[in-house]
Amino acid sequence: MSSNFVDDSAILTVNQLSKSFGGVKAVNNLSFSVKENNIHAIIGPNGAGKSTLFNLITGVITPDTGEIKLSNQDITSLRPDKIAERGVSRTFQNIRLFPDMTVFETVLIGTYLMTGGKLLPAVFRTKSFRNKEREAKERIEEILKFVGLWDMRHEYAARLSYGNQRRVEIARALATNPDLLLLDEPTAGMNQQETKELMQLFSQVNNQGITILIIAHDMHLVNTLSNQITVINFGEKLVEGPPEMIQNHPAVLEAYMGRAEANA
Amino acid sequence: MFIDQLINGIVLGSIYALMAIGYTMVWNVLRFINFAHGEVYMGGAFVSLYLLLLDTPIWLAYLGGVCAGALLGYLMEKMVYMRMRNAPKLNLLIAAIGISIVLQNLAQYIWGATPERLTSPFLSKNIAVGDMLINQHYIFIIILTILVMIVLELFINRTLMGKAVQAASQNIKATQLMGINANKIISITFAIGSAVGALAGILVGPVFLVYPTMGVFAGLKGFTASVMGGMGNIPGAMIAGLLLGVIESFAAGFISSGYRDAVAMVILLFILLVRPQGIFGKIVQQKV
Amino acid sequence: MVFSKSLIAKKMFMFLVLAVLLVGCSATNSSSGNSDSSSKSSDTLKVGLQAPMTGDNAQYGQDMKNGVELAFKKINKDGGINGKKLELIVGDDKATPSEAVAVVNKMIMNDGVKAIIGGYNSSPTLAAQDVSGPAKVLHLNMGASPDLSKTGNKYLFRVILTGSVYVPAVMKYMAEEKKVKKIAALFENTDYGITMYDAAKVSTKELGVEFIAAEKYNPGDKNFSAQLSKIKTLNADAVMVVGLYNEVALIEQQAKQAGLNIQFFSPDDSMYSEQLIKLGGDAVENHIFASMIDLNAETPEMTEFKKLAEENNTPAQANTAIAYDAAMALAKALTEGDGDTDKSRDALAKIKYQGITGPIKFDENGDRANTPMIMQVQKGDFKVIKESE
Amino acid sequence: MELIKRSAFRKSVLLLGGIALFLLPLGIVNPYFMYIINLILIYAILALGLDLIVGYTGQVSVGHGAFFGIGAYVAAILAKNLGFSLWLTLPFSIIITAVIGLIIGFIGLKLIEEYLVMATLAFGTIIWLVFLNWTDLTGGPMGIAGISAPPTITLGTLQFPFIQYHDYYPLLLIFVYLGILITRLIIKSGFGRACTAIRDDELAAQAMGIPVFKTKVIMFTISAAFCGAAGALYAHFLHVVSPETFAFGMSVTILTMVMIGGQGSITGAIIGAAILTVSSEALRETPELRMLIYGFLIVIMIMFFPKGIMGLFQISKQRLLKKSIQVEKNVVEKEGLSYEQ
Repeated sequence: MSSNFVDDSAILTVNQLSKSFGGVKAVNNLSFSVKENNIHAIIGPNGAGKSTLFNLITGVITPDTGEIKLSNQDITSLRPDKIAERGVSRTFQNIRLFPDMTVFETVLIGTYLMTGGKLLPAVFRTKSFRNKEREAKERIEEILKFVGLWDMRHEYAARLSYGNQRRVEIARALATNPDLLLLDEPTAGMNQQETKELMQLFSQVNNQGITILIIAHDMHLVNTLSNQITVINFGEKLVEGPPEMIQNHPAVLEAYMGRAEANA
Repeated sequence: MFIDQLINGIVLGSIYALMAIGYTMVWNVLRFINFAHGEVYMGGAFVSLYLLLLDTPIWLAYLGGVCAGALLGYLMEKMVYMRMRNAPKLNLLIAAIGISIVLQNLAQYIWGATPERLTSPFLSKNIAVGDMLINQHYIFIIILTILVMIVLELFINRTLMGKAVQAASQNIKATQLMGINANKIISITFAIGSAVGALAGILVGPVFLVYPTMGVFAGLKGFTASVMGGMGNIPGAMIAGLLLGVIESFAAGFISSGYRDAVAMVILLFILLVRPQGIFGKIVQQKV
Repeated sequence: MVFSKSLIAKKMFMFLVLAVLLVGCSATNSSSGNSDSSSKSSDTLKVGLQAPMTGDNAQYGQDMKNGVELAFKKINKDGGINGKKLELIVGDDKATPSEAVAVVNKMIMNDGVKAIIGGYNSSPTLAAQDVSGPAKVLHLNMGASPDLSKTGNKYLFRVILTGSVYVPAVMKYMAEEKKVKKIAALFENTDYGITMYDAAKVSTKELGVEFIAAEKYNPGDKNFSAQLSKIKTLNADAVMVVGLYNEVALIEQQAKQAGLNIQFFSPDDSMYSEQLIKLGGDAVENHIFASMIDLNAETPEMTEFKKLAEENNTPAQANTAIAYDAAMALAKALTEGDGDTDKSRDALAKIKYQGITGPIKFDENGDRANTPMIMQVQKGDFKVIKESE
Repeated sequence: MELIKRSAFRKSVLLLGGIALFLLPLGIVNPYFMYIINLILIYAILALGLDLIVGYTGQVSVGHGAFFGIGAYVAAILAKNLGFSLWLTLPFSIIITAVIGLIIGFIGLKLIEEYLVMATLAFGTIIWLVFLNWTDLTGGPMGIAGISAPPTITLGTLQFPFIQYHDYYPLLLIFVYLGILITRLIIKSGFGRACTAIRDDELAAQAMGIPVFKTKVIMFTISAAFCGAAGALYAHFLHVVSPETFAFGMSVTILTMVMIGGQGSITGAIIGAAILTVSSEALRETPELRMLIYGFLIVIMIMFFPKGIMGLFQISKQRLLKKSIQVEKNVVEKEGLSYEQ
């Protein structure tokens, strides 16, 4: 397959990706790449195919055509857990927490890749098993302190405020030690204060060397946070570039008018 | 032997088809498997039997059984399932299993466990077709099944109520929003499905007898047929029922009669794994 | 939250303690209850009935229960067993081996029965006598399988005839009187069906007949079309059905529906019940079988039994009579043994009692030594067509 | 410090209680009670096993009666035909049941929710029909009787023969403890947590790198192995096996134990086993009413106490409320997802 994007510094390369549902093209011949250590935003009106794109990248659904590469390794059509294993973690548009678990327990799930989930060592409680468990718990302490939830670690995650639930989700994603973090409209439904705090958190995460790919509606957030923006509409790429360029691009304004004005 | 088995298969298949309708209709509106449907089949047959004991004219007794079946389905819905609308599917399933245990044993408590024969005006007569003898009751079963299928098709496609049921099976919540009383639709669905199930039990009564556990395997087979036909697909369920009956009869005749009931189960597993939408099913979107 | 978690743990622990206490209490209660009943046991003596009370075979269990109850009523009215009243403990074995073991366990250990009447079916009885034998509990069963003679359990007696007596009698009749040559067998896939078929095969050479088919079915089956259409293609002279009334009635009905008009016969009287005629109707007409009892016999015992049954509003069925006999014989043995199990056993082994089903005496295997008669269904009734020899 | 003390106290109390339970037979005279308690222990192993897949992993099976049966029949056949003792039949039962569980899990667990229920139902029925019809091997409807008791255990000069029901109790109790221990070790590990995550949200679990299908299959296999072990113990305890024991009704009974006790709880599984065993024995006196009452109990419990008895111990009503909101949300989300597709 001919590749338009051969970029060694790209952590994620999406090449001519297409997916349709019952004749409707949700993603249509889409190509773009995400550079390492960037905060890359994907914006577009409702139904533009952003969430479908995330589901394709994380393997929840498989594309009809096209390829997805992670640091030049083909991950197209891999299972979601295999993709997670290669360092891609995500949050969901509608927060998906485990209803029966405390904050600590929830984030502990994120350490699955670290502890391995092997059965026999668990039953015999081998030394390496105990070491890994201890390391996992230390790592969670670190993460929870980092996202500011340490004091709430014994609360049931589903009982926290919306903003804090999102933090739990992010903490859980961080616990998998990702290189690339996918955030699907992380600030939707948050108040201004929460949004501001979350944005700070995202920069901090990014400062730790984690590349972020973020779907957002909030233009303000996108403009201040990201250093690269891809605008998509009807599953196709409209335009791509740094925020300054996107802000004033006529095609974007046309497709995105209402919201751009509202948030200006 | 071939023709013998074919006729047996079609007769059995008619019964399975009637049973499958009940499963499929309930699935349509509630997306759940009413495991107690087999007990409606048994209940209808028992009520007919009881009415006959009271010297009720035979057609009236049959009709009474069908009505009782409908009532049983309706009550099941009203007393248990309706109160569990927000419960997880698994809980509904277990409630259904509980109901089925209750009804089986209630029947045994009232009427005893001894199998009884339901009378039929046709049972003792055979019709000669060429050098084949076919029992009149068998022909009665086949004709009635076809009749019920036609009536049901007409009801669903030609009447307002039928259309409401159809709409409900597309989306029960939207139906409710449109001002149709969803609970009423569900009740009617239960009543019709159960009436057809009870009819199946009454038709079988003269051939395979009436006893408290008669619904267990009939239920499983009807349910298998409804899966074969594609859950929620009424014409599919009817054809699949017939097919299942024929396959089962041939398997019993030519392979082993002990594994007669296993045939349906193997088909069920196979369909679930290879074609979960059923043989004739439209593809139902699986949730991610 | 940490606190509430340990609270849950505490509650759980309390619950466990409570549960243990409860179990303990009920246990001590029952042991004291036992001592109560032992003081009470001076005036009652418990006997268990192991029979199918639910499921397809429930009619047999009910008939047996009726018979035993009739007998106990009469015995208790006449002063009981040396002054002790007989009390019946009913245990439902559901005609299955593991349930039989469970109920017999319960009757012996919890209720302390001194003897057990039943079961009706061979397989459950074979399994249950493994429990009653070591516990030295008299077990008077009604299974037909010849295997029940081979258990070596000296507390096990059989109040009906063994299959190895029934089978030759009916085979001989079919060969000599009905001139049957080719027989198709259709039997229950249980100890009873298989051993009866095996016993029938033994006599074929001598009589010059042969089995041309051996079809099986499982107890509770309702659809016999597969077996019957196979038999239909074979042109047999007769079909031997080994089974209980449900299946026999259905088989003959379905045979008729399939256009298979042939002589049916059974080696024993397991289907001897009004239910056979009620279910089978015209289809069971002419069915031939070997029987140990004729309900139309005009013996004084039968007359008395029928009168008793009528007084108590109990239907007088074959199995009611057999169970009645078993209970009467047991009572006689218990009276002679006077509370001692081994004495009662010896008394039963040597018993001579004229019952409704003829003289009751047991051979060294605990089997009856009578010979059967041949009966036939005629005009909806059971008629003797050949007296016992 | 406070915390450690508390948990140490808890542990020692549990340990003492656990040891004290061994003394239970001393207080029970009636062998029939002992028989029932032993049955409870066997059912407890079954319920623990089923809870692993239903309660902890969220995959409902109505076919586990068949695994129980396979374990029992393997033990019975080996004991009868090859003269194996419990110590030899038990590993065979466990391994064979586990292998069959692995195969069935591998085939069936690709299905979700109702479809999985149907598939396990079909599987269970097929296995039951095999028990019933493979007369040469399984004895057909007659079953297999005369299965040997476990061999006498000799510890130094002490001998522990298996004659009365009192003798079986310590052995069965040890197996129940073993079951509890293994269950706990599994749950409190990355693997066990992965299962819980799958139960609560498959999609989120998978996004965390959990191989959903593999994890389910492994847990299903372990669950089957538990039932296999219970089967072998049952065969050597009751000395007889016959097919109807392992029909659909058994699968339902085990599931009901788990539901009534409370899913995803070790204590719940054991309480469920105890309640169902005791109630079905207590209702034996009234054979016609026994199953009737049993059925009513199931319906009432599931309607009004769907969280089972352990659910009553959950202190916070608010939590339940929150949970139902969350469940609702998940549903909406799922529908949203499928709609988008």
